[in-house]
Amino acid sequence: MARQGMTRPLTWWRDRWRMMFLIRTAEETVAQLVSSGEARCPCHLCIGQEAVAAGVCAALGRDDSLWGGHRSHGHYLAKGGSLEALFAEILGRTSGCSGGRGGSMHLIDREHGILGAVPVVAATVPLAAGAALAYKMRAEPRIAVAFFGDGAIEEGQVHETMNLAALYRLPLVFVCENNLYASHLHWSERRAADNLDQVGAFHSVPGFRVDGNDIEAVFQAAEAAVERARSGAGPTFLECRTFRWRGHVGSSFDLDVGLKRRGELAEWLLQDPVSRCEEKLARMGMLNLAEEKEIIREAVAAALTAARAGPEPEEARMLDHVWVDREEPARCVH
Amino acid sequence: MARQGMTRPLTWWRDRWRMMFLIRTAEETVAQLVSSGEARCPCHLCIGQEAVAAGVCAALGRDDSLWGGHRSHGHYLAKGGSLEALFAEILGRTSGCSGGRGGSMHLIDREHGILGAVPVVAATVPLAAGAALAYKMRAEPRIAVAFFGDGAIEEGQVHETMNLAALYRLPLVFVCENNLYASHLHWSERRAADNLDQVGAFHSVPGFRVDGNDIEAVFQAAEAAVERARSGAGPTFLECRTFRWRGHVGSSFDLDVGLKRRGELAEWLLQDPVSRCEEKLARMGMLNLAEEKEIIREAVAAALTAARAGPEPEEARMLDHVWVDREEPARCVH
Amino acid sequence: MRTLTYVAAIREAHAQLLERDARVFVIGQGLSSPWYAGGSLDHLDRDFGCGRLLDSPVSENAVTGMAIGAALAGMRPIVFHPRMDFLLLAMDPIVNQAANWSYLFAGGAGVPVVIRAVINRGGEQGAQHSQALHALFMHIPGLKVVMPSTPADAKGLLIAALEDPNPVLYIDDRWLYGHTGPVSESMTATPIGKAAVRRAGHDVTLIGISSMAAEALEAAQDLAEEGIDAEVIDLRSLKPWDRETVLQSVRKTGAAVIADPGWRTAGAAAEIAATISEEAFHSLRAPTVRITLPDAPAPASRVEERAYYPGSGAIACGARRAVEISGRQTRHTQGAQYLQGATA
Amino acid sequence: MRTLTYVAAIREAHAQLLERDARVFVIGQGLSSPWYAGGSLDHLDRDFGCGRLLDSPVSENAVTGMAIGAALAGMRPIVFHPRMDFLLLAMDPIVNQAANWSYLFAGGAGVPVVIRAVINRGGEQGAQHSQALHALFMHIPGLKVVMPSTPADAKGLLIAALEDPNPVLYIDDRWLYGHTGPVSESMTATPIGKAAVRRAGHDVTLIGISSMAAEALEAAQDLAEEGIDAEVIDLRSLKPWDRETVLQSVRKTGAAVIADPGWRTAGAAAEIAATISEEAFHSLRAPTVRITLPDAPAPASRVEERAYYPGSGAIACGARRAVEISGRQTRHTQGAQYLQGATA
Ligand SMILES: Cc1ncc(C[n+]2csc(CCOP(=O)(O)OP(=O)(O)O)c2C)c(N)n1
Ligand SMILES: Cc1ncc(C[n+]2csc(CCOP(=O)(O)OP(=O)(O)O)c2C)c(N)n1
Ligand SMILES: [Mg+2]
Ligand SMILES: [Mg+2]
Repeated sequence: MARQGMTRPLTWWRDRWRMMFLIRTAEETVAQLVSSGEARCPCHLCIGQEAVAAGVCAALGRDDSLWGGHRSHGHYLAKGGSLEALFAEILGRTSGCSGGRGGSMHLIDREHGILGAVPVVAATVPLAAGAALAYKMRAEPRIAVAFFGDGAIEEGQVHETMNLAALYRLPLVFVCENNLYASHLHWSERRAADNLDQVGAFHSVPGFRVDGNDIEAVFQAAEAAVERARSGAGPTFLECRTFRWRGHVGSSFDLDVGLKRRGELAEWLLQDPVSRCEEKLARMGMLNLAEEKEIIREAVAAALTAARAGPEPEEARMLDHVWVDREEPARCVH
Repeated sequence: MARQGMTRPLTWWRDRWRMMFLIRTAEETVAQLVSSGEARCPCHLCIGQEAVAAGVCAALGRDDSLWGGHRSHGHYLAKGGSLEALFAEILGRTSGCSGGRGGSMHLIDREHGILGAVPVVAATVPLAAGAALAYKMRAEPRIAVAFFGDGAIEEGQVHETMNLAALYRLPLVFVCENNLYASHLHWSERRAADNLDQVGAFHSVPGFRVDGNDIEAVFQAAEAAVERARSGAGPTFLECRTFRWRGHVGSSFDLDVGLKRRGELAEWLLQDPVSRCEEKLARMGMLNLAEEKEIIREAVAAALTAARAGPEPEEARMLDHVWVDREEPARCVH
Repeated sequence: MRTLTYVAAIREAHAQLLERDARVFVIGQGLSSPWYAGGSLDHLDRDFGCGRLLDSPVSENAVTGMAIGAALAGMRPIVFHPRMDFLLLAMDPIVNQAANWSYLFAGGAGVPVVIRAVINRGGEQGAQHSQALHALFMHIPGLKVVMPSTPADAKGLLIAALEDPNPVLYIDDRWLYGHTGPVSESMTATPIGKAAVRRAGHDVTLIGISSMAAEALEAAQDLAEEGIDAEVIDLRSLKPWDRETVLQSVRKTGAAVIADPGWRTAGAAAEIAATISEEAFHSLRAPTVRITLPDAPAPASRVEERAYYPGSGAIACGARRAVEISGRQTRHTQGAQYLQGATA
Repeated sequence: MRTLTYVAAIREAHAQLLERDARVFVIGQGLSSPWYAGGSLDHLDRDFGCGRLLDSPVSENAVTGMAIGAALAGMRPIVFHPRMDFLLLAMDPIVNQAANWSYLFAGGAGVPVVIRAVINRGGEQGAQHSQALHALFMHIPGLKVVMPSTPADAKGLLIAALEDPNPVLYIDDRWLYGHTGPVSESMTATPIGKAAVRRAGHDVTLIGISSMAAEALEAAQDLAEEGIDAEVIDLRSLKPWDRETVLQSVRKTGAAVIADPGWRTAGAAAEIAATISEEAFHSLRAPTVRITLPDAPAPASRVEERAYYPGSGAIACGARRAVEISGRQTRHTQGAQYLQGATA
């Protein structure tokens, strides 16, 4: 499905790099907040996996919807979510994207098509299919994307959803970030074979394996899958192989967790998606990113400052929103 | 996996035929009980599918365990369950195999390794895997067999179980009776492709498609799968293609239910597993089965008479057995 | 007003909702089958097309999750489960997702989904095909739960459920499908959270849930013949439930019988009884009586089934006990005293 | 007796059970991880091997089903869920299968499985990672449910759960892991279905479930200083629960406060309150007070978390209210009257 040989303009590479560097910088900032104890909610960082979020979301329109899981800071930012609202959410402020109700693991921004990320593994996969069904029923040109990890494949509902998505030819893209681990367990402790790209075959969902640290490869695969979905041809499954640099949760590196993580990490650090993109930019003539980096770092710092200024919830409002009281006025595209 | 060309003795064919004819006769009897209103519980008949139960169970030992679903009369009889206890159960007598507590959809006979059949679709598939795990842990040479329909494949837990079975190399055989329908829905209304034998591929569970109305083919495939399981090589999936002559539930033929059932049934009637076995017996010289048939019919009639004499439960004992009060003395092999 | 059966009222509500609002669709197992929906969806596929009646594979978890996702993307789905027992395979989407969604995101997104589940018991179907599990859902914040007992409410509560911006579990009971009653031809919602006083009375309050509301009404008739004047409340909504109507009645009568088609321990009746004893403590003249299923799975044999499901007789019995302990002067006791006086 | 933490007691129970009985094994998600089991299974994989500690894929439904199947085939499995929230993916095997199995087959086959689930809340984890869902399971016939609050019972109830021939849901709470107390070195089972009177008293009965039993004991100490003499009952088992011990106490004190770490509506406290009002009606001098979570999902922010989880203060408050209404002459009221008299 890859359209080899296509040359993309420098701006394309720069924009992708900017997003990856933004995610990286934001995540490093979250890591510090966790280490310092300022962030108290469980944070699952995607450092090392930025190309998947940035590459896939580059192939999406604003009206397309995104669904995520516990490790979704990158998805949220790449789809257009606000940096300040993310930090504020992590810090438990009402200015957070979920009003401080969710913390790191519950992200939403309906105006940017981020319909929800929640931490029950695989939970949003059927939800994404439902959104895709809605688009199809309304004959809208939108598609839905479900992001999930390799661990999610072990949940039966993912298989149920694949069958339904193929049966109804839903405009849906399954994006599996295979970082080889689910928490502390290496894939080989959870499955007999390393073949996640085959998961949809039985259900007639075509699957592709992609180097998840190669921003262009991810984008190409996503673009084709999005096109297929939008054209009415049905769902596609993408296995994006990658690795998380930090531990499963929090800011530690989990060097001694898992079968052979220490050695693997050393190898994967060499595959840094951000550096690879920087090398490409350098080859294309954009050698000095210092200024660009500074701008992004400042934006991140400013967002954090603003987030810190957000108010904490009032105890007295703790029981608000158990139910939606009325239909909210349509305040967003969804 | 088939060992073609092997000639089996006449007695082998006769024994298989006897079992199939017994199941057929028992099921026709149940159909009458349903039509007359004497049987009140929902009965799902396996007429037309007898070769799957008879063929698979011929490859099992008494110590191997069998797990079933809503359509399990045939599995129960083929594994050695008592005819009288089956009828008594269907008629709601305490002499039934489940003490009259379950009716047609809940069958058990632990002494013959029938560890349970219950009607929640796919529910016993993980249970069978658990039994297989027990055998493996105890290093016993037993295996477990899970019988289920094509509809069960749509339940996520079946996929979860396949992964677990392969990962732990369980002594387990998955037997899917693909009768092309789940209730009123043809497979094409539920899946994008007719490829159930592929369901295990992703999970490293080898799968085979078998003519489920060919008793020898079923047996051969089952024998190989059982051998594989018993040898410690892990689970196998068998898709046995067949067709139910009667409707989904009860004694009707459901001729107008489903996409194209009427025409399909006409074709499948020509593939009657019992007749095909009779033809084989005839070719081998056993031309007259009238006496054999009479013996079986009489056994069935006698069992029904005995079952009818069984007592109905006493109202006063309705609350017995909500819990098992104490460890039952080990009264069976399991 | 014209009369309809309960099942026809459900079907009509579906048809009118599908007709009125293009965002409405139905998805679930058995929609087009001759058995599963018991006539409640007959020919809707013919009338509205398979594109709006998706008779799905047997995948309760994902199908329910899809309905939730579609709701979040602007549709108004009704997801159908032909037996309540099968909801146990869809607890994550219902409880972890739909119920939490509004709260989790501080009201940023409601889930306007109707989850329809049928209590489909009796007929020797046994423990896995008979359950009335409403109490599990009554416990969950963020859900609404309705259980109509009359044809009018079968229609009115489905309309209300669909119009509600929250996830609503709509539970109907096959045993009620043949009941008849007046049903408005127009689309009138029965308000969620409002009980109905089906009969006014002074001596004891009978609070019925779903089919047990109908049984309670029957019991009240029998009791009336004995001179006991029972007030009958059909709860209709289980979450939120109408505390005011119940408490007002019990404060008047001083005694309550709760009739619930579910199990006893930690069931719906327990909540109502606990609330009565908290909020009407000083009015209560007798212990509240719970008429429920015993704490046992459903048996299959007809003999055991008969003993298992309580009806109007058990409710009347409970009411007599409550009235007697409450020491209330009913026409019944007054009559007895009069007779005593006469023979003294 | 030596002192252990709650978490060490759980670990020791596992180790001794694995040691004693070759049929015992543990399966579930996170067994060997540094996070999921919070130290309660540390190094058991090293000591007993991966063959008896199966750290499984994320497949709650099938893994729980496998444990049930293994139990039916003669093993004594403990299936581990690091958060109770994830049980919602395993409701079919637990409720439809394990709970019904004995009844369905008229006692022909019990399911000796222990389902261990952890209440793992707080820490800004939010609604899907904080739930205490014990009430759902208390409603289900055929299950047993235990919730230890002390290190001794954490060990004793795990042993009892494993020895029981029925499916037992064992629920521990991460907030208790650091609590210390005496724990027998031998394998002494805490009987299932027996509550423990942790403190004798005359003025009011405090009934605590799980962590709330510890809070109730604290509340009783505060109340004692005010002259209110509370009896504290640690329920320990939720199904079956010890009606006798609770009723006997309430008949004596005339007032009850139930402290439950779950939601209010149709929760465990509702059952206990309903039963008290049925069975101790004439002894009850004040409405029973339920101290529970509000009917809302768990919030994430620490501010809201603080408000969300009630503790000993709320229990003491409820007890004061109950005592006051009950009009009981406590040392507290006697003292007040004395002072009144003195100043009159
Ligand atoms: C249903 C459910 N079971 C278990 C967990 C605990 N859990 C949290 S993250 C995780 C691992 C997920 O692995 P993967 O899907 O590969 O995502 P990754 O963390 O690698 O990004 C698990 C098991 C959960 N959140 N939900
Ligand atoms: C979890 C669950 N969902 C739905 C049903 C209703 N149901 C009973 S049988 C059946 C169809 C099963 O089809 P299949 O597995 O192909 O078996 P067959 O009836 O063809 O033998 C369904 C959907 C059920 N029993 N359990
Ligand atoms: Mg992973
Ligand atoms: Mg079938």
